[in-house]
Amino acid sequence: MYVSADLIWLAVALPLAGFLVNGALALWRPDAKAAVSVVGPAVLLGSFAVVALIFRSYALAGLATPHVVHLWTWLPAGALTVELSFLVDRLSLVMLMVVTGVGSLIHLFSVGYMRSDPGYARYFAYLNLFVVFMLVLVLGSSLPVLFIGWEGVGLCSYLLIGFWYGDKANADAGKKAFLVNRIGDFGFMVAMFLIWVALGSLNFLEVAELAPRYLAAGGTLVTMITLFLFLGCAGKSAQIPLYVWLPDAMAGPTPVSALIHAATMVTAGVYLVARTNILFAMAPLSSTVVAGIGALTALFAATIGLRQYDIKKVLAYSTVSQLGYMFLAVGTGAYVAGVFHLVTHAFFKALLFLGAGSVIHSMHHAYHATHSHEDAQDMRNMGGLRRAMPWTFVLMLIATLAIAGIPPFAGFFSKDEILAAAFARGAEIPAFRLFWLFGVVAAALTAFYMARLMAMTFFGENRTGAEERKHLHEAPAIMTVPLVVLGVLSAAGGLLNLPALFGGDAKLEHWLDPVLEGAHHYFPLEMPHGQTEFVLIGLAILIAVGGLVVGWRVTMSRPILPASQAAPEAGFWKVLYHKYYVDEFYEAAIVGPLRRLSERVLWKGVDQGIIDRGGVEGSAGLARTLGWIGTRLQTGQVGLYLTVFLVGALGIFFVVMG
Amino acid sequence: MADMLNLIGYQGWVVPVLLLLPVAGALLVVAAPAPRARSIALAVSLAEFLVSAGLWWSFVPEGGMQFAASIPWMPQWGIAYRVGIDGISLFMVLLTTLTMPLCVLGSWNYITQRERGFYALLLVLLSGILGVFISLDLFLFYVFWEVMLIPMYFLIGIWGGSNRLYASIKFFIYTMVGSLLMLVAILVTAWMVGAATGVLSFSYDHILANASAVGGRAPWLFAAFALAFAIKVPIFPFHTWLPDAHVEAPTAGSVILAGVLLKMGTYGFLRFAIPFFPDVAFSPAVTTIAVVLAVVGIIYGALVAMVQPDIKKLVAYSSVSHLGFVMLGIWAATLQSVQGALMVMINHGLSTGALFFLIGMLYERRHTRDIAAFGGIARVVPVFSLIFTLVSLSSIGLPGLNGFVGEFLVLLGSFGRFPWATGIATTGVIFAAAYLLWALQRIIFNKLDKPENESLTDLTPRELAVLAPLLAGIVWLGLYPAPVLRRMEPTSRQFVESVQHAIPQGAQAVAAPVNEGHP
Amino acid sequence: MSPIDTTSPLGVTLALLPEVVLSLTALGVLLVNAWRHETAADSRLAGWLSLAGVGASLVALAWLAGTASDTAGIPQMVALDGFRYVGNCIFLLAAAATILLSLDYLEREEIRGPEYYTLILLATAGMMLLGGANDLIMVFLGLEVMSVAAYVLAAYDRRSPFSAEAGLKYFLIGAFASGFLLYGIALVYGSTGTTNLVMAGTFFETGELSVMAALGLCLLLIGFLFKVSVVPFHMWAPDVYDGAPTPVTGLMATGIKAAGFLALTRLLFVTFPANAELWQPVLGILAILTMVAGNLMALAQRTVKRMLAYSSVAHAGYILAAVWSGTRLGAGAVLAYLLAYSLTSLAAFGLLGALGRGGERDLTADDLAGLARARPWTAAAFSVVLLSLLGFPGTFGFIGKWMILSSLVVAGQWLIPVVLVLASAVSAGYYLPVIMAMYMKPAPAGAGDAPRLPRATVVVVAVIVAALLVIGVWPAPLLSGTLNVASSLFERAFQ
Amino acid sequence: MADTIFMALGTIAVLSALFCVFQRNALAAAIWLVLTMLALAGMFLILGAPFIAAIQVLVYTGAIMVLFIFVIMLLNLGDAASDIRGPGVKAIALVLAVGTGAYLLRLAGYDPARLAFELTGTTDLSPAAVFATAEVARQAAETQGVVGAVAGPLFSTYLVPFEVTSLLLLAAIIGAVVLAKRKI
Amino acid sequence: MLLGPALAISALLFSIGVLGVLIRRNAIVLFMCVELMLNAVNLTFVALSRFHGVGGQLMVFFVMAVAAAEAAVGLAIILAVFRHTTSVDLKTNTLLQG
Repeated sequence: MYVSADLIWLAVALPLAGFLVNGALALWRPDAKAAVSVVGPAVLLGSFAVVALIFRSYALAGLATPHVVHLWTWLPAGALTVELSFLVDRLSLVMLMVVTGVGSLIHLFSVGYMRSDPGYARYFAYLNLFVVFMLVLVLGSSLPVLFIGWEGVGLCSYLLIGFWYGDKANADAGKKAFLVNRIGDFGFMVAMFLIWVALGSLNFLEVAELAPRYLAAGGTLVTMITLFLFLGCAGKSAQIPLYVWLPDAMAGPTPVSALIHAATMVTAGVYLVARTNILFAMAPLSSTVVAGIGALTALFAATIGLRQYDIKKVLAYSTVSQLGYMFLAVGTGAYVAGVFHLVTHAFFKALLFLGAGSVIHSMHHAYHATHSHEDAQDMRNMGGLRRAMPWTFVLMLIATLAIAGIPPFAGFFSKDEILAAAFARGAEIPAFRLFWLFGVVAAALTAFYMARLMAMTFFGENRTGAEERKHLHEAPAIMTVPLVVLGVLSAAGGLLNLPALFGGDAKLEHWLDPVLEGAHHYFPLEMPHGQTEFVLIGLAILIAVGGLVVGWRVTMSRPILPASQAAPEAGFWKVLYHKYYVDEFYEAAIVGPLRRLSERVLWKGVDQGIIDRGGVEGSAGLARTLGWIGTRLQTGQVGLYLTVFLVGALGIFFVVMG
Repeated sequence: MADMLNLIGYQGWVVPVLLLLPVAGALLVVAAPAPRARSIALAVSLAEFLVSAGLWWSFVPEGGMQFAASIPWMPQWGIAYRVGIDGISLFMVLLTTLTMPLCVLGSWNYITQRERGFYALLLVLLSGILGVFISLDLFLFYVFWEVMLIPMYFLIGIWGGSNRLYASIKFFIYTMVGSLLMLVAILVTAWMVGAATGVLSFSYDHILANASAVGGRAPWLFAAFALAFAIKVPIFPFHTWLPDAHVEAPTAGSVILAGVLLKMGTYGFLRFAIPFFPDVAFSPAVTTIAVVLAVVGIIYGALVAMVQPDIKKLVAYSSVSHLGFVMLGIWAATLQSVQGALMVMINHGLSTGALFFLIGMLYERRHTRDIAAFGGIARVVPVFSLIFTLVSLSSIGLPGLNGFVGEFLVLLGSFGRFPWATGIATTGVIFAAAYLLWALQRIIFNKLDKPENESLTDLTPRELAVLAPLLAGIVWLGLYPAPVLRRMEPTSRQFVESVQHAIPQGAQAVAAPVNEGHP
Repeated sequence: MSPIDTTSPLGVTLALLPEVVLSLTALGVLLVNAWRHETAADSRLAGWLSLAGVGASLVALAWLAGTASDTAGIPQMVALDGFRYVGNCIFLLAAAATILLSLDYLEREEIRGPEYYTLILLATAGMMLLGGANDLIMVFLGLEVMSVAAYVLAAYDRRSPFSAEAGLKYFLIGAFASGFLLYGIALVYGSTGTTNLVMAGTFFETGELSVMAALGLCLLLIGFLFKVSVVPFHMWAPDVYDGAPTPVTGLMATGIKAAGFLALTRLLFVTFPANAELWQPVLGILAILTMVAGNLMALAQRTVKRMLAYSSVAHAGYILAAVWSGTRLGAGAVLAYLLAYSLTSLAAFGLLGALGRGGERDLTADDLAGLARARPWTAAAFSVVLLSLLGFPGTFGFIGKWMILSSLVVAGQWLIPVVLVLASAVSAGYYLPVIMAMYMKPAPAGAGDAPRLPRATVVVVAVIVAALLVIGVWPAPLLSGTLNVASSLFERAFQ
Repeated sequence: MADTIFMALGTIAVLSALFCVFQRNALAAAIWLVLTMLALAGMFLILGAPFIAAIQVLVYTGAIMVLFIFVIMLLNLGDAASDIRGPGVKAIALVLAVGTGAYLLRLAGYDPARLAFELTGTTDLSPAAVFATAEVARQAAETQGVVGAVAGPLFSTYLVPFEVTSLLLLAAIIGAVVLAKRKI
Repeated sequence: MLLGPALAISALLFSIGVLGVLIRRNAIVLFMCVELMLNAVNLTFVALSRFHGVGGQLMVFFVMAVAAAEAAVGLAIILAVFRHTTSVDLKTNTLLQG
């Protein structure tokens, strides 16, 4: 069956319809959970079906040219004409598959996970809406249209992080996410303006065509454009220095963390760089910055992940770290590797989050049953869960191996490709050698904290509590089935782009070739071959295994106390536990001063003080005072009146007679 | 539709009807028994809106004035009743006529005292504002400009909050200082043009065509015009009347003030100050001042808005910020930036209007505007919260909603001319999110910890009816602004082209791709 | 009709018919009062008779204007031109309004003595002679007739020490100023050999003034500027306006001030037009001073009456600015603004007198709180009046200011217009609080009902308010009228 | 001779005016003022205005000043304390008066020739020729008598002012009566 | 022909009158000083009438009438004030001020 790409609007329209239905239910029939349970996932599955059919048709037809689906003219303003149209090409189709596929699984999972929440309908409304915007983001044929989705997913992220807004911390986290993203958006917008000024167009296809003609490769302009673009990406994809929102974003329901803050939205930055690959390729300096920031983030976040106890926090920092890898990839010019890692990461990180969700779900039920107020997400309260939740344990183990980079799981291939690319680029730009080193160390740390996570959660003695222990059990099927699917994908995802070395044919690489043609021209990358390749692979495996082992040993070497009895952190661990005090630094250096400046200086000082009291009321007061002085002269004394009269008379004499 | 309108001679009578209908309605309101006042006012303002709605179809999107008319008034002085509508005024008129029935409906239960006076003043105000937007005679313009002060003064002063007396007189005198200097400038301009051409006339077209006759006086005259408009906009540092007026005004007053009145300032710049004296307006010094003040307004307004404990004040300061975008767009004088500025004017009217309505509805329930008095009310008033969030997002400039369209076009269009200023202005989008989201959080999110808030009732059908048109506008203009943009394009183009000669070479906006010398 | 032959006694009488009619009415009223001066009804009778006289005088004026006896520029004692007719019209309207407003005021305040009306008529006759004077002798005598009557009227409330003091101050400073005026007349006479304005003007056409003539000009200016209460010759005005019975204050602020301005305008425009560079600086500086000081000091006032007194000083500044321009347009502006200000001011003082219930000298803005609810029409009328004083568009006051500004702008002046509008903005600072009190403040607890306006006052106020609005909206006839009339000053006989 | 007498009278007038101004006693001041007026009457006579001189004595000294003195005595102000202001005010007043005087005294530089020149703008004509009308008037006085010379113009050219004077006096009478009568 | 001296004496007298007005507090004396000023002006009129004809003298005639009228009214007003405050001292008559 051939499905035209013109029908892609249907993929967007279905979740939109779902949003409207669920939204209406949330407002007026919040208890109609059955309907929500059907509508919510169904629209996603429908959307996935549409995407899959189009993908299949596209692949079967072997189409390489992008297909633009025009909906309507959005912003016509003279030379600027922004069409609201969708760009279907090989890159967007890959993303679409991930978004709708993983999205469908997570929707299904949510049916079980969120069932008992009073805001069930609202939750699905938000989730559907998120998918709508995510699809717009992926499909947008021009920067402004992409920006609709870009900001829209940010909005949904905001709403979902603050889903349980009754707790101030959650509402704070949502706001923080939105604001930090806005800083990135500022960069995004400036980049758009620069592109407009430089090229007179914002359409991706036109930009790709005009950029080589009107921009000097390596020139200031293209460097600035890409740096600003990357600022946007750093916001959305949680890179240094804008990563701070992502760990806090774990305040949202766990499926949300899986979908938005692991699998899809946060990878939008990577997608954007891939989408505008021609620009980045033309700006090697920017690419280096991207790769550097990515590598640094990968390392930095991994260190923080070492000393977190909240299971979701560990995964959050892990996400930041993995996103760093992706940027390292696209910055290196290995766009395919970046996208590849994006896809595999979507599989295994979604699996990890959902698995963690399953654990938390279980823990929560246990504590709920005994009316205990312990933290259901703290790993120190877990331990030995493999007995109660075997399915979850096995699947999480797969994901752990995948993320740690153990062959043949998905993560190994994608991560290895990135590191190899960085190493290769090092021959040309030495800084990349350092980035590679960062990547390698981060890989070791990743293995370490994942081992720690698994050990603390599933092994050893259970620390939940004697009474609670009885209530721990495996999640229902609606939750485990998606986990299984993801487990399969995490295990086998590597096949997507299996390199020739392992007998693969690098499908993804070839699939994306038409999209990356221009980039290859400007920023060609020679991947290592032969001996180097083997050494690198060997090193990677070694490091992954070593990290896992060390992590296991270190964690299990000492008894773990439940959170309530744990001793406070000390020394460097404390710094790590407090995430290098970055949040505190931002608060003290930027947010606080700005607020004080606004309140004390600008509002009370300038506005109420200088302008109002000084200028406005001052002049009024001056007028009044002058008038009062004048009336003081009006003493009622005729003598004075006559004197003034005569002064005036003399004045007239003087003026007229000189 | 346009043909049907032509059939009934719409173009001939629409403007006088628009001007006179509200006045007649006001008389009717005064004559009617007090309980009837609001119904009559609603009917009249709805009729007014329906009449004006025809403009949408009847308007031909091309340059120049339409629906124009001229009736001698003071022939010895060349003063006449001259009116007309172009792509700039069209939307100001529609915005005004749209806002007014909503204001009447929004005040339905809020105004319990002296209803007749209130609704009559609203209708008179409607006439006055429309007059400002459609006058093509400087004298007529000035008269409307001033006359509309009076109803506003009474609206704030009689039906306002606790500090209304201070606010109303501040509003009045502040505005008056500027406009009186403008009066002098109008006179000087008209007389100098009259002396140079031998034809004394206050006609807009006549003065526009011969404004160069003022010669060396132009900077002073421009300054006088600009001051009047700057106060109205308001541009930092002439903005301090705004928070007071907004806070104290009754809901309808705030809505009109923010939704329509502030646009009179930017409209004045677009219609009079800049076209008359483009060489002054775009001289390096004035451009610098204008752009710096615009950017300062954007950032400053946002920062101060952030720390306001009073919701209305917050929104008031946000207006300062938003209008800064308009100023920036006007001064950049590219087609995109000017259209963007016009869009911001419309969008600000819709979203800030809606915000004030929402705050008013909250105020009617709790009798406080203190942000700290709320919290967590999303649970008890979900519909309200949904709309409040949506409107806030529109104000923040979320793409897909109307606010983005204007801001984006302004910034995009201005960037080529003022990269630094525009860059700084763009940070305004961060601050806008900061103050509105923070307020949003403190009002509808967080813990529902005040017992008074637990019994809040959600929006009534009447309140929904007030908000619905605005919400429709917010979404429609966000997703499909093309019909609006197309209608304003010819006039904007005319404006841009007419001032292009005054813009120093090298500073002109980039219209075509720049070649950096790539092989 | 054929023009009047001003060489024959009959012709002279006819040329002065409005004044003659008014004077005869004054005598008649006096005679009637000779045996009917006891009761309040007698007083009213005198009032109505006087009103009839004013009406008759108006008729005579209309007749005179209609005979086309415009002999502008011909040297004679009293001018026969439109400028005089319009001036007379203002005075008669002011007199009529004052009489109507006094009817109930006198009764309420128990001010006895129907001679009051005779004095008003005589004062009006003096104004008419002053405003129409074409000879310095007539200027002096007209001024004195007007002043002597006004001195007495100011002190007329004999039970009030304020009134007596007002009379004393007015009288002493007025007599002092008369000395200066008289000296000026003497010196102009000395330097030209004539006291006739037109003929004297022919001696000054060269534009250069001898020492004697220049001194004469100075002294004349001093005398006139006192009369129209221009800073720094204004200091009597607030006290006198404050102390005098309120209708008299109205008359002083309107008729007397108008007469002074019209005579000054005629003097400067007919006799010294070529010497503008001498008097323009004086007028310019003093106009600015007066506008600024008057408005600022009005801002500092507590009572409405005193506030209006100071505002009257400020308005003198505006009119002086129009005189400054020295053009036809300026003369038209003087006429228009005088008419506007007179109407408005009469209504203001009338309302004040009626609302005060005897304590109007102490009436503050806050005492009017809540008036809009108790007496909506009164409050509305008062608001219109105040807005007209403020010069708000849509009222006659705005048209007046518009003309003044135009006359200045045409003359190439910008400083005075700017000061003028800024001063106007200041004036909003004291006019608005009154409106504010009426509409926006609740009536104080325990306050009785707001007084109902007497019928005569209602008539006066209603007519004036209607006029203010009508002219404010449709000023075209007024504009052309005043400009035509003003041109009569510029038709010089000996050119 | 006439000049000498004129100057002497002038000196008397100025001196007695000064006495009047600085005399603390109101009554005495009034008497000094009478002396000034009488001296002025003498000067009028020398200046060829006998009629005016006569009514100066009759009206001013005879009527007006008597009225003043009457009122002073009525109010018993004859022996009241000094009403002269303090030294500070006096100094200011002196400065202002001297300033005024300085401007006015520029008139002292006038003589007939200058007046004639300023009037005609030329020195070709003799003062006698320029002021011919005055000579006519003087001759008329000789033929018609001093009263007649004044009365003629008074009832022709100056008829209107004369009539207006009646209005003035009427107003003054009414005013004085209204204000002074005891019953109110 | 005595024009200069007459004008000079007149100016002197006028200035002395002004001085008197400024330094006296007694309303009656003050008024007397005003009368002195009027007299001074009369001298000017008379001196000038020698050159310009009888008009100047007539002017003096009118001035006297005015002076008489003013005197009558002025003294009546002073009496009226005296009735209220038993003082003609201007320093004490300051009810109206501000």
